[in-house]
Amino acid sequence: MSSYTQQELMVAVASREIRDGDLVFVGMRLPILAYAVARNAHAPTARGLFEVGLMRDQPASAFLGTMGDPPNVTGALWATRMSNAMALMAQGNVDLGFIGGAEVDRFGNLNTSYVGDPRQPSVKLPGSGGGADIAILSRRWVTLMSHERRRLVDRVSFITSPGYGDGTPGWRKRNGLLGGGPVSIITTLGVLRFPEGGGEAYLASFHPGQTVDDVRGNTGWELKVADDVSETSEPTKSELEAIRHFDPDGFWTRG
Amino acid sequence: MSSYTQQELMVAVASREIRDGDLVFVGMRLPILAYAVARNAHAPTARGLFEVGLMRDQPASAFLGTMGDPPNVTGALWATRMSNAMALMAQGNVDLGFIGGAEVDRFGNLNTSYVGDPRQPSVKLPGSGGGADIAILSRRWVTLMSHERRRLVDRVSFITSPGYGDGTPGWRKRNGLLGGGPVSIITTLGVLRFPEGGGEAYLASFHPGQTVDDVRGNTGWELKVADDVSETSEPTKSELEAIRHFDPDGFWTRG
Amino acid sequence: MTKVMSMAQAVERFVPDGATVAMGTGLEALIPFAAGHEMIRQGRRDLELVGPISDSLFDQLIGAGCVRRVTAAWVGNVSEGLGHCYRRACEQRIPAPLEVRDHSNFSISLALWAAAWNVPSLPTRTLLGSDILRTNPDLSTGDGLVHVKAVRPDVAIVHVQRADEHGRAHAWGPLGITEEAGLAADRVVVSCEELVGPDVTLSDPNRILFPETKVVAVVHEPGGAHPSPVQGHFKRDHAAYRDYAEKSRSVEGFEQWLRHQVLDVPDRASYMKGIDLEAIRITHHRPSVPADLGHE
Amino acid sequence: MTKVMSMAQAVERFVPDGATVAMGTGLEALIPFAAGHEMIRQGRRDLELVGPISDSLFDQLIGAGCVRRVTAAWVGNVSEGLGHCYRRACEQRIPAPLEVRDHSNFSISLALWAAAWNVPSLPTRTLLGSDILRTNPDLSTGDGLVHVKAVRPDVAIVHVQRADEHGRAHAWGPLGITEEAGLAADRVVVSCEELVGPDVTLSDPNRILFPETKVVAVVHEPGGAHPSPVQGHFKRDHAAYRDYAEKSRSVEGFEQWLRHQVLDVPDRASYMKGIDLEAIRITHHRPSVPADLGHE
Repeated sequence: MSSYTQQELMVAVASREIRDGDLVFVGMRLPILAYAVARNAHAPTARGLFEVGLMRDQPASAFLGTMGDPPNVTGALWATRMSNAMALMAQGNVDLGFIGGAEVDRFGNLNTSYVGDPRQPSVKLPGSGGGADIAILSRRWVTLMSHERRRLVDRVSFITSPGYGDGTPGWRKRNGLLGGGPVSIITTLGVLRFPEGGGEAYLASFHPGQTVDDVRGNTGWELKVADDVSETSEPTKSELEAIRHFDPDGFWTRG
Repeated sequence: MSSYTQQELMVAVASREIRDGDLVFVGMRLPILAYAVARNAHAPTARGLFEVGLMRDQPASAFLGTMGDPPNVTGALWATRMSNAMALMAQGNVDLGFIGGAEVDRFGNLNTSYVGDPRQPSVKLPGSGGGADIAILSRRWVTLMSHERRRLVDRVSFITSPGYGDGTPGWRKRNGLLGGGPVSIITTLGVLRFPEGGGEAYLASFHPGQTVDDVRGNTGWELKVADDVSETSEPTKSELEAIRHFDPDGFWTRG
Repeated sequence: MTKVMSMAQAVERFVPDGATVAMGTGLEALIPFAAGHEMIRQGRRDLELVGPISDSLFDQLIGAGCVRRVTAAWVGNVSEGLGHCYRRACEQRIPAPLEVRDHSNFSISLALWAAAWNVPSLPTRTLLGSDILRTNPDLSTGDGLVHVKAVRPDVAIVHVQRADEHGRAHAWGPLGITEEAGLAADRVVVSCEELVGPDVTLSDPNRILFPETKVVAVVHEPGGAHPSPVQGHFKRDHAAYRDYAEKSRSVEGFEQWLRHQVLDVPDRASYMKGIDLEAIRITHHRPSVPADLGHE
Repeated sequence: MTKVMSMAQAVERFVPDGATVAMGTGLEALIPFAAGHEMIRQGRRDLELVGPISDSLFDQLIGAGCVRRVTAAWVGNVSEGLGHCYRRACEQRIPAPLEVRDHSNFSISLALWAAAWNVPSLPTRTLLGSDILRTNPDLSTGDGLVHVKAVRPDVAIVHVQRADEHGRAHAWGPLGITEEAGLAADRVVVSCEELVGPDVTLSDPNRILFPETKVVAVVHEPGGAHPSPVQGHFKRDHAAYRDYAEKSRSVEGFEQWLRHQVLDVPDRASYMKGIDLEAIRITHHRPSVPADLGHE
């Protein structure tokens, strides 16, 4: 039994996507922790932008159940309207966004709306929230999700938040999408990445305890594998400390 | 010599255009006083909306050189952005607006932009400010100006703030203008009104000391005269008291 | 003339059957749950709900059968995940069929700004490439942009920290789409933690959310946003969301929850008696540094 | 890293020749005259000025020969009337020809919102029927609406009551088009009456005007808006506007005014020594009632 949970590993990996100085559009759940971890480690000047209408330069001092929780407001650099936060993203000022996914496909398109016919769905998912906005407008983005064959599918039936569309070169630019698109899919089993300029996801690393075959077997398409595929680096001691500081009861990371 | 100035008479007349309960888009100069007078007399629940981003339900407690002066902010019901004040007007929520004019024509169109060719004007006037917005979006509006032959012209060469356009029935509606248009032109010599539904201005009253011929002689077109044309009612004692209270040094009304 | 009334009166007078109602405009904070529960108690039907994510409030109204259409970016239970009533309505027409007009958070804001500025639509670069364009007839494309049709609520219902009897409302913390919802709506109903005098509200006119000409009712309703948080007053009651998520998983569970938390509760004051206030009350105060509105 | 610098440094670094500069966004209050005067002293040329009415600031910059184009709703001297330098530039090309892009107050706001939201234009019902549509190439019509092209300033310059060294600026009173100007601009230069600590600015994040990521310079410049008013600090100095109106009536008078009030004055502190501060200082304080930002 490992000394950390799947969620803690995912948070650590997600935090490494944040570069120092980034303006990060922080989504709900694990990304809130990822921002906190990065800010306390390798990205001390990264700022968080929250669609509810907040900007911060440090993690909240207490646990957050949502981005609108009071600790996220106290000490904020800006408390404003959502449309102002979106304005920054529409101008290309947001370096990195996080989106939670229900279903993703090989081209990084996310479905958080409908499984089946939208007029009579077999599953009605909650919808876009700010997901579509992030996917279209942020410079690069990352999704986090549970790695299951039914969730990583060849093609999603409904694109809520577009990745690289049909995968043809230049699809985003042709369709007028401002941002660069997804850079990685962080799952419970490994990390999928996209080639520079976009296209089809490939396996970049598998989490400790997993194998390439485990990951491929749980993926709904013939998953390509990087030549230099390796094991995902485990969370460091300081990453784990930070995660447990900001989620002391394991609300998001109890596994 | 009369016991009040031309400007004081104009303010009193303008104040009578304000109905109780009106939301008044208050322009600069005399209209600020007109709102104050009306609010203290026959229109106790009239509110003032100022494009700078203010709403009030009572006159400022001290003299205003501009609508942005500090006394206009203290006690305001709303201090906000200009675009929010404009939103109310765009929704048809503003009952009455005031616009200062440099040049007006028989159909109530105002020019505050260019005399002569806009590319090489003989006179460059300051421009629209909020005038065009008021003329197009408020339910009804009033202009105040000095009555001179060169200012009351047959047709303005440049329509900054549209009245009834070319005067043909339905011109405003055809051109998509939301509000009802001008209801009166209050000048230094008299009051011109427009027929219900718009069209050509006619003389409704002449100020004390003037005659119909005086007014027509100073008007740049063959001014129609109402059958019941009469002398403008003088400012009442309480109107004058209010005017002098809000403009104690006669900054706007010294004549 | 005072606009103060009870929530029952405000809902009775200003939220008729069939109304288009903007709620939950703060996303996760200041959600007007008390108003929603009163709408359920009064048996409202055929509402169109408009909001960004609304936390679990929309799910509750849908489960109670009040809703004909939802125009929103997200419906669920933010910290817990899926909205079970929303799923049942969409998937099984339980308790009734539901029309969904999908938005993103940005586009629902723009739909309200379009109404606030009284234009048919506003353009944006968001939603390009998203299938949301396929399902929502209020979204169209042209000139390489998405055109978001105006959404004009009949009424916007907001919960705020404090308001006076004339409807001047102060709220702070993140505002989500609250301002545009109030400006776009024909009318605004305000519920507040504190009913204060105009000396408080007018001391800071920049913090007044809406023109008072839009506000038709002020309800003094302490705890009216529970279980959502209210900066300076209440933390988020995470356990209440978890409890709702568990109970609402089945129709029977939801109906039991509804009876217990809404139908059998006459008003918000009674509801609050069932809440462990000491666990969620904010007691450490952090007053903002005042602005000086002096003019002389 | 602090963003505090002198006005001379801020103008030197962030207002190059040819820049598009939004100023005077408060209409009649908080006009950044100190910044404008420094731009004149540094001999800036070919600027495009963007603003609603700017009181007499634009007239001064035009008279000093700094301006190539003005994109505004109104240029003059609010309480005194016409802008004499503006007239001379338009009518006689003195001191230089001036291109004018006419707007209304509403449309210049929308031009900035279009830039803030990064769309080519925004639609509106204002300006329909106005000949302003004939003279400004940034305005077009279609579908029964006016389409206002985005205006993106290189820099917005604002004066506020207080700011901290990181650029978090608090302003109060009517805001005109200040917020959209800051959001639309690539960069924001802030001058302030009071330089305060983050404990003050962050105590009230709702009052922070702009994201600090936009702000590149903070200039502690008491009186930097004189003769325009600053709520809580200075009344409007009506006499100064009258004096400027009289002097600027002739080229010679303007040049004399310019030498005396701008060119021969090394900086704002020196300028303020020539002002009768006691006549305009606001001494009766009216602190706003604080908001409670507590969370625990």
